[in-house]
Amino acid sequence: MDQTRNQPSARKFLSWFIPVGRQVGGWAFALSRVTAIGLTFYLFLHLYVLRLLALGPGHYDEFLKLTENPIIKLGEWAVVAAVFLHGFNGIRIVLTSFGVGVTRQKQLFYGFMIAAILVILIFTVRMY
Amino acid sequence: MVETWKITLRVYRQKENQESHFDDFQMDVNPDEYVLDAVERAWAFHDRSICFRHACHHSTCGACGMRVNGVEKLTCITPIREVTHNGATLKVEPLRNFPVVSDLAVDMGPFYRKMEAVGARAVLPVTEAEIENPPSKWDPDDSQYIRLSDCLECGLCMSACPIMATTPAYLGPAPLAAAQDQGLRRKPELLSIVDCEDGVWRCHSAFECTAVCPSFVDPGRRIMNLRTQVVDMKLRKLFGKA
Amino acid sequence: MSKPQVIIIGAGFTGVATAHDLALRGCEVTVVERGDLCNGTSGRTHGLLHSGGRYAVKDKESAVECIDENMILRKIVPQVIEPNGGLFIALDESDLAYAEQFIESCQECHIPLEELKPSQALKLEPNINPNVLVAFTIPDGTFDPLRLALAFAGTAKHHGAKFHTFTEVESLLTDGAGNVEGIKALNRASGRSEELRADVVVNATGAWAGHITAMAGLDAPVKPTPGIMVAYNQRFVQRAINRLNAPGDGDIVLPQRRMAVVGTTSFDAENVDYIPVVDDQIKLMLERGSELIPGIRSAKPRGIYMAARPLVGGGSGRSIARTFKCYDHKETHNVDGLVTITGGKATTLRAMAEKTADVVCAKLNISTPCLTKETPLLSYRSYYTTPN
Amino acid sequence: MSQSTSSTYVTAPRPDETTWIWLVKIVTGPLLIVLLIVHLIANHYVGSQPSGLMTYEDVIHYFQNPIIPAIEILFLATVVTHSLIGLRGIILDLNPSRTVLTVVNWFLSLLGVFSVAYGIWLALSIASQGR
Repeated sequence: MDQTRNQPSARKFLSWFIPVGRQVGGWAFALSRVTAIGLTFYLFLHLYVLRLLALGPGHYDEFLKLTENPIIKLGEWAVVAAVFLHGFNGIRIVLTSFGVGVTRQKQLFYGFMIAAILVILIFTVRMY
Repeated sequence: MVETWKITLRVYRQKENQESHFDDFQMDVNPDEYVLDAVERAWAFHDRSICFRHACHHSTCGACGMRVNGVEKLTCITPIREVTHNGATLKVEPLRNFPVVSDLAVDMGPFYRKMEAVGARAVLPVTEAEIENPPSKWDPDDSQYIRLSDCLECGLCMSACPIMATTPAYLGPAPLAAAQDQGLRRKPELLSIVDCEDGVWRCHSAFECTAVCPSFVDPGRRIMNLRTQVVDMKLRKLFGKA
Repeated sequence: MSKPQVIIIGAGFTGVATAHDLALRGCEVTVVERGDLCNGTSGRTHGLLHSGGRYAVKDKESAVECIDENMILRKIVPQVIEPNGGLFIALDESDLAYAEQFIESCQECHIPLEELKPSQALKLEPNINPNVLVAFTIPDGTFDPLRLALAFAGTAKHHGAKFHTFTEVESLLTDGAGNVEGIKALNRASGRSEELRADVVVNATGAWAGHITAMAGLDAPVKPTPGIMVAYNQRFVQRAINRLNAPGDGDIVLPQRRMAVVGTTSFDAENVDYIPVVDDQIKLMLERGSELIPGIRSAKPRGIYMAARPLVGGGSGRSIARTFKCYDHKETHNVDGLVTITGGKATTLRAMAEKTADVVCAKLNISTPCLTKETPLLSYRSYYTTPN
Repeated sequence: MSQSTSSTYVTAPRPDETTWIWLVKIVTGPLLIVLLIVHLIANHYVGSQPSGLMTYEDVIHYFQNPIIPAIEILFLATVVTHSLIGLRGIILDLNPSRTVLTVVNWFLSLLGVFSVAYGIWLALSIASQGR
C-alpha cells in the first residue's frame, strides 16, 4: 500500500487558495486567508513607514509625495479592498461561530460580499 | 423509453509503487443511474483490475465516497445526470487526505481511529437525531426507538476540508461533529480531545464539510456549536460554577 | 503444535462470520476477498433483521432460524441494529384471510406477536395506510449491512484472523488427486499473484459459489436470484412495515437512518457481476410501497439497487426455501479440503457460520464448541483499528 | 465498544490555551471593525481638513488631542494581536513540529510586544514634537 501519496502534507498549502472543486465556504476561506496574509504584511510595512514621522517633517512629506504614484495608489486601494473583504467575511465568521445564520452561511457570504464590493466601489470613486 | 447517454468515464488509476494516471472508458449509460453504477460497469465489462469500495448502494454504509469531477460525492446516490451531460467526461478520483490502497479505494483506518477516539455514536434514540423536519413534538413513547446515526463515516468531509489537506493531526470535521453529537456536558472527557490545537480550534469556517456531507450531518454547524460548548464549560470553570 | 490453517474465500456476511467463529475456536484464519468487505450481495441487502414472520407460514425452518438469530444478534451486536420491531398490516380481504394461519404459524415458531386494532397501529405509525384493517407487531429490526460485517470481521481480526482484500482467487491449488490444498490469488492492488496454502478452504462466495467450485471441477446448486431495492429520502416509520400476506414483490418497507427502503423483487439471473436496474421494477416498488405507506408516492428515490440472493435447492424464485446449505465436498464429490457454504439470509449469518465452522472443525478434529452465541462483538471500527 | 487509545491519533491535548487564543481573536475581530471606523473618522474628519492628514504638520497637529494617541495605540494593539494570532493559525496549519511551534510562539509574542512598544514610542514622540 502506498502510504505517502494522497496524504495530508504541509506542502499542499497552495491548495488553500485554489478554488477548483471548492464550494462557497471554501472560496470564503481562501479569500479570508489571502487577505489576512496581505494585511499582516501591510501592517508591518505601515509601522515601518510611520517611523518617518519620528524623523521629522522633511522625510515624511517626501514620502507622502510617493502616494501620488499610481502604483502606490493602486496598492493603497488593494489594502482598502482587502480590509473590507476580510472585515465583512470576518463578520460572517463571528456570526456563524456563535450559531447565528450557521445554516445560511452561503447566503451570508453572498450578502456580505455584495456589501463589501459596494463599499469598495464607493471608496474607489472617492479615492480617484 | 429509457434515455441513453454516451459518456467517457475517466478513472484515476494507481497501483502499488507506480505512477498514477487516468484511464478512459467509453460507455452508454442511463443518466438516471448513479456514478457508482458507471464505475461498477467499468469494472464488470471493461477492466477487472479497477479497485473501488462500495457496499450498500443506498447511502447507509459510506464506503463509496469519491471525488467526481473534483468534488466529493457519495457515488451511490449521485445520479450521472447531476454531474455530467451527454457526450461529456465524468472524472472519478479517490478521496483526498486518505492513503490510497489502489485506484479509487482508500484506507479508512486513520479516519476510523479518530472516530473511535471520540467514541462516535453508532446508534442513538430517534428523539435525539437532528433531522430536517422533526415532528413538532415527539411522542414520549418515541424515545424507545433507536436509529442508526446520521454520520455514515464516508470521509467526504475529511477529504473536502482545506485544513485537513495540510495537517493530518487535525481531528477533522466528522470526529468533531461526533463529539458535538454526544455533548460535552454528557461526556466531559471529550473536552481534552476537542479543546486543543488539533481539535475544534483548527477549523477556519470554510464549511466545505457541510457542503459535501451526503447525510445532512452539517459538521460545520456542529463544530461551531461545539466551540460554544467548550467556551461555556471553560468560562464556568473559570468562575467556579461547574 | 501450530494452529490449523483455514482460508475463507469471500468477505461477505458468511465469510466474516465464519472467520469470527473459526478464530474463536483457535484456527489461523485468512480471508480473501476480491473487492472490499461486503461489495457483493451482503452490502446490498435490504437490511431487514427478520423476525421470521415473513417465512412462518411457508418455511418454518427458516422462520425459526430467523427468530433465534434475531435475538442473538440483538444481544451480541446492538451497535449496528435499529431494534424497533415491525408491523404486519392487512389492507384487503385476502390479507385478512391470511391472518389466521399467520398467527398460528408465528405461535408455532415462537415468534412473539401482538394484534393491534387499526387505531392502535395508526397511533404507533401514523404514516402507514390509514385503511389498515388489522396489524400485528413482531420483533423485526433494521441493520447496517457493512457495519454488521465489519463488527464480525473486526472481532475476527482481534482474534488473529487476517484479511486480504482486493485479492481475487485465480485458481485452487490441488494435490495430484484433485483435493484442494490452497489457493492462487491475484492481489489487485499490487498486481502480484501469490499462493496461499491451508488445511481447509471455505468457499463463502454466496451467489458466486459456482465460480469457485468450478475451479475444482465441481458444480454448486446455487441459484442467483436478484431483487430490487428502492431507498426513499424520508423516514416515514420507525418499524419495518410488512404486508400481511404470502411473500411477494415490494411488500416490505424498512426505516434506515433518514430513509425508507422498499423491497423487493425476485427473478433469475446468470451474470451477477453487474445487474442492471429495470425501470418497470422501480415503478412496481413505488406502487407496492405506497400501498403500505402512501407518503412514498411523493418522496424522492435516493438510491436504487439490485442484489443477487444466493438461493439453494431446486425450483425458482420465491418457492425456494430461504435456508442455507453447507457442503463438505469430501462427502458430496470425494474432493477433500474444500467446504462450500451458500444460501441463507443476512439475519442467519451467525448460524451459517456456526454450521460451517462445525463442518470445518470436524475435518480438523477440533473439539472446541461454538462460542459466537455468547460473545459480544467489538466495535465495528475495530476492523480498521486492529492491525492486519 | 472497545476503547482505543486516543493519544496515538490525536496530539496530546494542551488545555487552557487555545480556547482563550481563539476567544481573543474572535473578539478582537469585531473590535477592530469598530476601531477602524473610529480610526478613519478621526483621521479624516477630526484635527485638520476634511481631506485627511496630508502633511507632516497635519499629523503632528492631529496628535495634540490626547484622545488620538490613545485610540491609535489601542487600535495598534488590537490589530497586532489579531494578525499575529491569525498568522500563528496559518503556520499551525502547516503542521510544524512541537519545537518549531514553540519557536514560532515565542517569536510572534516578542514581535507583538515589540510592535506595540514601538507604536507607543512612536505615538508619544509624535505627540511630543508639537510642544
